[in-house]
Amino acid sequence: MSTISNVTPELAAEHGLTPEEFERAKEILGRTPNLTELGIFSVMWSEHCSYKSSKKWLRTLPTEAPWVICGPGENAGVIDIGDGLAAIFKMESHNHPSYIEPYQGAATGVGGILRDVFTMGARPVANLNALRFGSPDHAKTRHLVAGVVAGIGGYGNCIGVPTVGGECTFHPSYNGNILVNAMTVGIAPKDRIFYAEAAGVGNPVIYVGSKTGRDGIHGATMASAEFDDESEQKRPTVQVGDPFTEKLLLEACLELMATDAIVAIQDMGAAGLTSSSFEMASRGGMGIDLDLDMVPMRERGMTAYELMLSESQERMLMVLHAGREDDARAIFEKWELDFAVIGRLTDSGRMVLRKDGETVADLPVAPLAASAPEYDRPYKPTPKRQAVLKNDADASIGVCDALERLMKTPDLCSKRWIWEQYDHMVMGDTVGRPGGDAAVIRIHDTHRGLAATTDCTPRYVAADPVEGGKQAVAECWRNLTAVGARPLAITDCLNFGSPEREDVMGQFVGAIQGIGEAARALEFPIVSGNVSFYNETNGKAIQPTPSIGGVGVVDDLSRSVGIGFGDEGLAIVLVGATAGHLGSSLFLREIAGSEEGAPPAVDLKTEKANGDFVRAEIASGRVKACHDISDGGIAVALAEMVLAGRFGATIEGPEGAGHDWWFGEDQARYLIAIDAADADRLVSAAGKAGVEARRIGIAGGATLTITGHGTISREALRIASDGWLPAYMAGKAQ
Amino acid sequence: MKALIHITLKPGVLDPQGKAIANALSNLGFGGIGDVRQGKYIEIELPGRDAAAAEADVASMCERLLANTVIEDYRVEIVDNS
Amino acid sequence: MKALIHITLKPGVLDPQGKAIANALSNLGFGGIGDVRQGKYIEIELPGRDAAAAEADVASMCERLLANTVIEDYRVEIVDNS
Amino acid sequence: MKAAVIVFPGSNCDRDLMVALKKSMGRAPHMVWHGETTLPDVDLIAVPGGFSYGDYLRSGAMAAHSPIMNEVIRRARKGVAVLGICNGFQVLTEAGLLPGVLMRNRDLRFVCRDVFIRVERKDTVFCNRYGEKQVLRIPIAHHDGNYFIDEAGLAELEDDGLVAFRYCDEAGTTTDEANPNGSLANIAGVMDRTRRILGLMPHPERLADPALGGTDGRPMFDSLVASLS
Ligand SMILES: Nc1ncnc2c1ncn2[C@@H]1O[C@H](COP(=O)(O)OP(=O)(O)O)[C@@H](O)[C@H]1O
Ligand SMILES: [Mg+2]
Repeated sequence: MSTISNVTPELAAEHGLTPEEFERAKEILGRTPNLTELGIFSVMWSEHCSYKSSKKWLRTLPTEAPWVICGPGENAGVIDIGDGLAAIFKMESHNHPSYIEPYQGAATGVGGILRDVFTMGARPVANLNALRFGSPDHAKTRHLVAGVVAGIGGYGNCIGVPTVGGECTFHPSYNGNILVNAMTVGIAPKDRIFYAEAAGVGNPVIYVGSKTGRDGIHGATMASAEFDDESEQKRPTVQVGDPFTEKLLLEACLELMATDAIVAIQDMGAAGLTSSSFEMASRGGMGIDLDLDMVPMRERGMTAYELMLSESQERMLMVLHAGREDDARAIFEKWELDFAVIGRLTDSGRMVLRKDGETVADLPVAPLAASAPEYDRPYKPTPKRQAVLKNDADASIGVCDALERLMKTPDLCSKRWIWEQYDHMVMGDTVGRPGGDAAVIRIHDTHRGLAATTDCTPRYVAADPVEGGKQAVAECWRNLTAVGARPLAITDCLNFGSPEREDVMGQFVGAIQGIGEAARALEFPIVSGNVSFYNETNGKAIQPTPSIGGVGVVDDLSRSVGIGFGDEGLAIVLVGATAGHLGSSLFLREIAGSEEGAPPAVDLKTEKANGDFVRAEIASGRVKACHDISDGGIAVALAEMVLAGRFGATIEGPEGAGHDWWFGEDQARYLIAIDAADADRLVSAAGKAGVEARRIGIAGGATLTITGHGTISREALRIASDGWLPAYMAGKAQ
Repeated sequence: MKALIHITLKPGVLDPQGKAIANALSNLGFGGIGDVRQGKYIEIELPGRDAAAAEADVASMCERLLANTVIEDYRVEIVDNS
Repeated sequence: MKALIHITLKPGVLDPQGKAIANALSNLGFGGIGDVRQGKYIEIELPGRDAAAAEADVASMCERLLANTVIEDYRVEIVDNS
Repeated sequence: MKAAVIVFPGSNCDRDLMVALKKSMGRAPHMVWHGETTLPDVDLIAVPGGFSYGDYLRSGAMAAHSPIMNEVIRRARKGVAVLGICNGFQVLTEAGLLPGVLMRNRDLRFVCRDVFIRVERKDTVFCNRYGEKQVLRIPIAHHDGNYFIDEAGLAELEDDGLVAFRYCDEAGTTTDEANPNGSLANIAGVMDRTRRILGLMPHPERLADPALGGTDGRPMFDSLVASLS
């Protein structure tokens, strides 16, 4: 190949390579890379692919447990869920694309995470989504909410995977950087997991799925010499999703996976053909020769550079056992998908690309992967905050009035308007629908289930990254526990500002420390995840948002519980200690107008003791309803139980319980509904287990009555909770 | 006045519908089908405006609501139907 | 050849999209909006056909697939783009 | 009863429907790929929900031209019972087996939730296990469920009693609030003149199992088994 290169340091810089990185690239090649090679270096060494700023810290996270089959590093995490089955899951961000074009950005985010999961052999059984938007009164917010929700639904509904849960909150710090984190959970036979490790010299490299177009080739490169103005305007920066093709790709892949033709398989996600081929080769210590003329193309005159960097969706790369090409081709043709042999594995240890008969790139695989940059960025720990004392609570408003006001705030109101746009029942196994603590999906043809939830409380992480990181994991674990599931493992999606800023890096380091501590204490390892940095606009970063997605197993679905009061006369028991912690609480923010104060501390020993006690009670079949206590404290949790069920409740707090008791956000707490006759046994059993528990009331009637503080009707609560989001989206409320 | 608006995907943007239509047509036995692109066609009655006013209004309607200018182009034609 | 196809709802057929667009436009503060109708605009490349053949093919494509003639009308225009 | 479930590219309720049929039939129905041109000898042809061909162009339009549909139409004309659910309903209207069309929902949004529908007549192979005017709680999940037909067509449906289900409130009243998608006359399902072809937007197969929170969908499949065995 010609070794003359027109690549200048400026062009390298436009590709996001630092001068040092450019030098290292030249050393590795022993010459200056050409444009195609530069493009490959730039994506392989990008933050997205190389995790260069986060690696050092991610390594500190606990990733192992007896039930972990495959931890971080593959396309998704894999855990053993018994009966010869494995759950495969991951969460990923699609923040920036969703801000640029909310519908397509969110839709392709869902498409991407689905591929990460079915590329490992799993049939996806559930989608979740964690959404963060700017202030409701920000000019763009309404449009972004409408587009993102429609896009998530548009993709998931069409492919036929139920979207069963997630979260959605609003804060001005997201005005210029919304967060769209999508999670997929799949199920596969434990002994039929597929990995992305290439093997077998001479084995064919296969491209399947959609054709390659000039989709999403990243901005910096637009300026580069190779493109004339015309091709510039030809190049869409936004990718359009095709869920129909993804559905065909899913079925075709699972059909092929039922045979033994596949050696390795990897979806083409960000940095499409480059990272998929490179990662497969480097994982297997192989070389790879690709003939780019064989790549199915959507447009004429595509260059090697464009083919390697295109982010066209709904594509997969596979290595097959030599000789099995025709069996595989037959399957993909039945599903009307492109199928092309585009190369072979070699023992050269190099990636060699050919186009129009000549070599257009020739790179050593191992050195490029091995010497990917890794930074130990300087960081400044977030200063601790003062605790907020109960007397700071604004008592000028009654408990019931405050509750009604809280129930119609953007963060606490019902997200029904969102999940009703998602098909959350398709596949016929949704036992626990959206609206509860964790969604519960029956494992098809069994009486067991998977529970899944996503959680994070960004205002806590902002106030104290370590405690906030712990709390995100603890709340996730608690939500799984509250439906009676055994929490097994988590995936994380770490959304932060620029790692080049010491305060942001300090938030990141602190959050990772907290997440790690909680994951260890709760035996809740991290098996997959994703980091999204640079979520900031002119120097103002988002609230640090480490979304935690958790999966657990329900051993007997007949004993799993929801949050609603289903019968009159049930006793209501509060599990866990209440000190009335108001710092960084929603009561303080929404009623007193202050975002001050340290967040509630998470005592992981208590968390575990309380959770294990509650789970055992649910497993015993005696519990009728259970809800964890989080945002808004006891009062809000009670209101949610009243709304989800058929009855109100009459509650009595301890002597002199004030706003801090009703709205404080102390951790490790649950509300349980149980037969009145059984309540005293429950309380004393708790005592024996060293768990604090007290009867606080009884279910029944059509109102929520808080003795000494008045009454509010279910109807008034329903109007407050269900009313806000639809009214807001219709342009009425704000 | 009446506005006739064509909204089409920018060149190079994937058109899943067009692709599916092309396949369906060949499955129906129509040979030699090239590229198929599907767009929107919108007609808006604009009583009591002159052509210039209509033109201006419709342009901003497209920018603000009718077209997704990140991936779509639009073309407006004003006809007198009085 | 290239076929430019307009598919529009027959008069009297309910048009939820058109209705919604009209509402959205008034919410955006555009006054005096009359009837709004949304249809489809499809472009099909038809290499190696003459105008007459293209015309005939496209008519039957519309009849058989592109339009639902119970509720939709279609209009075809053939242009030479060679 | 012997049954076949047609599977199109993009169908995604085919398994759900198979499971529900199996519960009532005691054995699995045939799953028939859209590319086939023949059907086994069956008493019921079921067209499932989903997004055949991505719902591109018009929901159900492309599936209506799949090779298997010629055979489905031929059998239907011979009196074989045909059930189309959600996307299946859209396919049957596009194929001309049922009158009317399903337009985009009134508010343009996809909607997935339980609704109430009223059984308009029970003397059919589909509904004989339901009560007269029984009110059912059944999930819907669609973007294009807004039933439309011209005046003459509507008059004919009403006069000949071909409306199978209407959206209603819990008490059985057909109010506008209870209409989730803007369907004309709150129509949730219609039959052809022979009353052996039914299309409906709600998903009875999704609420035929107590574990999923209800069984109001189950009697439809029991009715079919009772009358077609
Ligand atoms: N974006 C969303 N998509 C689907 N379901 C959602 C979404 N946002 C919230 N929900 C559902 O609303 C319910 C309440 O959410 P949240 O208040 O975050 O629960 P928790 O406080 O228990 O974490 C949950 O069932 C959740 O799954
Ligand atoms: Mg919860």
